[in-house]
Amino acid sequence: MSAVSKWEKMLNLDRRWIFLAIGIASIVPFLIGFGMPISTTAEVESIFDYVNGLDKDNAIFIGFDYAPGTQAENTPMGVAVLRHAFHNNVPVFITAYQPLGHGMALGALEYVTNPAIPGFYQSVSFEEWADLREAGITDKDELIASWESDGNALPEGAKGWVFEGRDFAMLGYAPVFSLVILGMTASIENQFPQDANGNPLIEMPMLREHKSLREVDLAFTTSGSSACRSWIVYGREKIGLPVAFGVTAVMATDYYPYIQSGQIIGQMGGLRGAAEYEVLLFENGITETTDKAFTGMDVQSAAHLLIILLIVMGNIAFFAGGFHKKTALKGRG
Amino acid sequence: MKRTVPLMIVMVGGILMMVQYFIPHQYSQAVFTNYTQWAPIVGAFALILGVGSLTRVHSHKIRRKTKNWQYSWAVLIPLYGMPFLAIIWPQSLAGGMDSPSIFHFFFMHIQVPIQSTMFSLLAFYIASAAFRAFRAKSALATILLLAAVIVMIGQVPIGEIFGRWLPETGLWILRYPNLAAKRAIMLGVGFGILATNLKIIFGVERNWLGGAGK
Amino acid sequence: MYETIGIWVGAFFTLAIYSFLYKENPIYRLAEHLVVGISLGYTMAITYDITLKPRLIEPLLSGNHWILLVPAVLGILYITRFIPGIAWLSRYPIAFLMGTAMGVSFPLTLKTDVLRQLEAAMQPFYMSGMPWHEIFGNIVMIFGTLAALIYFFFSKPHKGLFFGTGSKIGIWVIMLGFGATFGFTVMGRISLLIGRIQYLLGDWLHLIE
Amino acid sequence: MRKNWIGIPALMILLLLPALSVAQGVDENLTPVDDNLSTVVTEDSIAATLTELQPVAEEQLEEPDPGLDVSGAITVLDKDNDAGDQLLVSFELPADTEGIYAYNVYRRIAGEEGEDAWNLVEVIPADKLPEFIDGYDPDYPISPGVLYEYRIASVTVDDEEFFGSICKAEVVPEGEIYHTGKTRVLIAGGLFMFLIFYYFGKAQKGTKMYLRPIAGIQAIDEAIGRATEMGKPILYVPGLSYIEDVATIASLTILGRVAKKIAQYQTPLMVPNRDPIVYTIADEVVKQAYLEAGRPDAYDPDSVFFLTTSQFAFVAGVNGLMMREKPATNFYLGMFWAESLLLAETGSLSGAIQIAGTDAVTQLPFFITTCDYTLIGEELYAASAYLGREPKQIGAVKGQDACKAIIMGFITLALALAIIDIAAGTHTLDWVRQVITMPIVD
Repeated sequence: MSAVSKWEKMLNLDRRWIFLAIGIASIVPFLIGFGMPISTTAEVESIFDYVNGLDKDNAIFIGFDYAPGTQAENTPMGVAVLRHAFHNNVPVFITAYQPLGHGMALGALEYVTNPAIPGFYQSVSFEEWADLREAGITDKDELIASWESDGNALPEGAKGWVFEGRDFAMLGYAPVFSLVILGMTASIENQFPQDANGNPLIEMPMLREHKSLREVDLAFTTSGSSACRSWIVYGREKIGLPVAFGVTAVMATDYYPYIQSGQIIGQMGGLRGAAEYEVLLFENGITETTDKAFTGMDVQSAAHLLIILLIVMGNIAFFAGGFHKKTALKGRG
Repeated sequence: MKRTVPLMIVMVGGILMMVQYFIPHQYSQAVFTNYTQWAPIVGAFALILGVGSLTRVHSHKIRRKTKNWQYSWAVLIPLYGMPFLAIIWPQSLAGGMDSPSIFHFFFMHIQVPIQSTMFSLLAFYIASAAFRAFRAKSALATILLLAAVIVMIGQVPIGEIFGRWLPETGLWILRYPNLAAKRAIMLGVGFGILATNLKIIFGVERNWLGGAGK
Repeated sequence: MYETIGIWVGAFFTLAIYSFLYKENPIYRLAEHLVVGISLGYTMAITYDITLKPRLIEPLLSGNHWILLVPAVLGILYITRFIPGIAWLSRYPIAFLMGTAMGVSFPLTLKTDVLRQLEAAMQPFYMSGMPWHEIFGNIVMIFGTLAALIYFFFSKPHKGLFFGTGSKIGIWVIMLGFGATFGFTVMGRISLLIGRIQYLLGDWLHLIE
Repeated sequence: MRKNWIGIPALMILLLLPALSVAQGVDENLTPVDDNLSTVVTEDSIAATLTELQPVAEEQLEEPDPGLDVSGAITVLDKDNDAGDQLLVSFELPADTEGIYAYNVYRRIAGEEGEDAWNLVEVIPADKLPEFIDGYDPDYPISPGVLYEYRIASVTVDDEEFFGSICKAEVVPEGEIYHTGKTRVLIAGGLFMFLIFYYFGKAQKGTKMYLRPIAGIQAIDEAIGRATEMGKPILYVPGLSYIEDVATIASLTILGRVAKKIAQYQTPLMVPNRDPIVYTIADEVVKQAYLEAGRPDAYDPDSVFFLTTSQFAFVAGVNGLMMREKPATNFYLGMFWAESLLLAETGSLSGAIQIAGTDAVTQLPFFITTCDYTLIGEELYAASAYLGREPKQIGAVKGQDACKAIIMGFITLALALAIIDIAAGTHTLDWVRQVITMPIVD
């Protein structure tokens, strides 16, 4: 009897001790920083290779289709692809499936163009380069040359210029977004007459060159819900728009059928997927360092080990204590 | 009027859009284009339901002074304050570094931290459940836990220390057996959704009518 | 300055939520209520700015899109939900959106989730040059899909070679799939915690990069 | 339930469409994959409806510079399966392509005059095929029934244009009334509708249909018995979702059955609710069950109660209940989110027998590892159909089963063909796959 009570005591341990343990396990690796290497998988490499094959004549969509709750997983994915596109001068249309995603998209764009963060891109707002645009200079290389000859110098540490309306357009949120995707297969401008900053899309060089989703080469959706499916159902199945997923780990396993059937090019699953993309960016010289997702993977290792340990210990206590006999049901399969 | 008309609207709308899919003709496309313009407008008004019921619940609490009624102000004030801020300061909606605003501040520095932290609480709960509840009580639960452990170690860098076979096995589980299970579920769920669609369109399933009086 | 205050406020609310792990308390409750109000308030403002203004109000004011009054009136009917006696009128916009959405999604769901999946399930399991683990994987995939479908088949008892063995293999495959989901869910939850710790230790305290 | 007949006209409308398309003279059934996206116009289709265009001599604009040759005849075809807003345009390459960087394709409405009427609708690089689909550009749409004229300019690297002759299209764009690329979806959709409504009708007529017993149901009965023996209450959580959710509806059906059994044994029951509407319905269900069991006197009005709408507060409330009342059996049936973990953890600590059931795939693993029995996904619906014997539910389960059987048949067929192909070196599977593969069309 006393043996049982010992196990029982162990199982009834105040859970705040476990909370403390997981707290410690997720802080300490940050302070030490192992930086363990990460190998990349085919699912992520295929997205990377695809984006890497694009240049200034192509265009992509990045959908920030998540709410703040899952930003830790989704934002690094969006940021990584955004940086990749900026590096290759691929114009990016930024959208959001839900209202709160609008704010997340703004946040990600701000992160990539914030001079305080290393490896940023200096953004030039739509009004600032209005003169050059009206003079018909829209090719990226010519644009940079003219812009710099006007006396603008690239700030120290910046990776390059990005021009609003040429390199990115913040379209943002629109309700019943699945229908918006459908509408954009005919015309992007009809669905978004203005961008989130009130600039008319019609004047944007990137829209002049890519008027509908037919002229867009990829839709990358980063999402924490089934919102990402809309891009397949309404974009891919209608006009063959190539789609790639960046989904939270919770959703990731559900979408493997889409990879095998070729409905999506590839998928980043959770923080690990984002870390892989960061590694690919780093290895290919597109960024100078890896970012938050990669640093997080050390903690992920420690926390996983702790949780596995807890499962094993819990099961030992459970079976050694004989608790399994108490609740056994005959009807159980 | 109360039940028949909505049921008719559902049926006519549903059949129309279904048939429309198969007709590329310009008249059919015109119907569809109109619909894509109308639906977001109608859909935008659906917010009224959420705002209305939230207002009702919390003003009720404040009036009745039920337990913890003071907190209801913490719901109602930002609920109406946010749109008000947006109206008096419209350009602030775009947010960004260039135009810091109270509106943007509330979202980025209150909403985002709270919501992401609430979700991260689950990390703690999962750890506690790992110790106290996840049991290999049956053969099936044992397979599940084993697969979970392999995938968990395989997905993190430390897994490579045990050798390449571990992450590879994890990926193999993901790519084949997992895919098979998820495809079967996807097909089953797909049929379920389709059957529900049909039932609603043809008025067999009417639960959605509930909650607005007979 | 703006950023600094923002990060301090954010850190305060982050800790407020974590205080719940120790014990429920008034600051947690305040944060919990605030988030409900702010998210809906934000949604209202964004919806007005991005949908109603450019798609309804501006075209109406420009004077030649009177037809848009139809969806507007339909939308406004939602308000009747809160007026006893005519609450049933709010069923009209719901019926419009639901009926049409289901009509639109029916053929598309059929195509994406059923026919395309069938197509992909019918791929040959062997092609010359495939490594053995891929061939084995493909065979597992085909039999696994079949078996899992048998498990969810309710018109026949799970007895005999086909249905009995099939459903047993099916549930094993399903369990492997759930194991993967389990592992990934744990990973996802930890990732969210990592995000917050990066915020607290990095953005706020500058202890890490 | 007179609504049943409504399916028939709808089905007829859908089935009429292919007939119409046949009347249109389109052979759609086994056409090889026609991908509308590809801008490749096959030689055959051009030959079929070739419209040689006569150069309009008097409108010859300028003599081409001898340095750059211009393209020859332009061919314009109406595109199939469109809304009359697309044309297939192709042209003959110049004999001498020396120095040509690209071709600018201009279009105007026939009969319009002046240079302003011309719109540049496409630029084709010299190394691409000289054909494209006109009408995708939202700025220069094509209207059905309008006659257009085209002309093509050869362009040098320096953007100098050398115009060819103007050609008038002989076809006008027209919309079609049936999309031939969607026949497979139509057949599948029609078949699905037929099966669902067929089993629906059958169930409604009262035909007895077999549903296999589900192991979970036995576990439910046993768990109720266990609670009775111990003299402890039973906790039943009907999910955290709303009444629209199929899982909630299924859960309420099972609740009726559980409550009936409980009424016979006179075991205390607790049903906490998160949604007010679900609460009212759950209350009615339990009351009705006690009445049917002949024990209306034993019904306790406080057994079904509304807790709170906030997700985590609801969990805290239920967990408190579990620790105080120590129920012998916990049922979690319906729709759950992240709270599944918290509920089941507390329940397992309190030593209760736990039976769960949900269609939320991401929560199922947690239920399976923490509960004694779990109804997985569709098993929940099937269990409710089995217990409720409601024609609506049984018909749906049977109809979906029939569809699954078809899917299984196809997969088995593919497997068999794959084996035959390996053994005999044939390509039968490829052929079958080509028949079922749907093109991407809009």
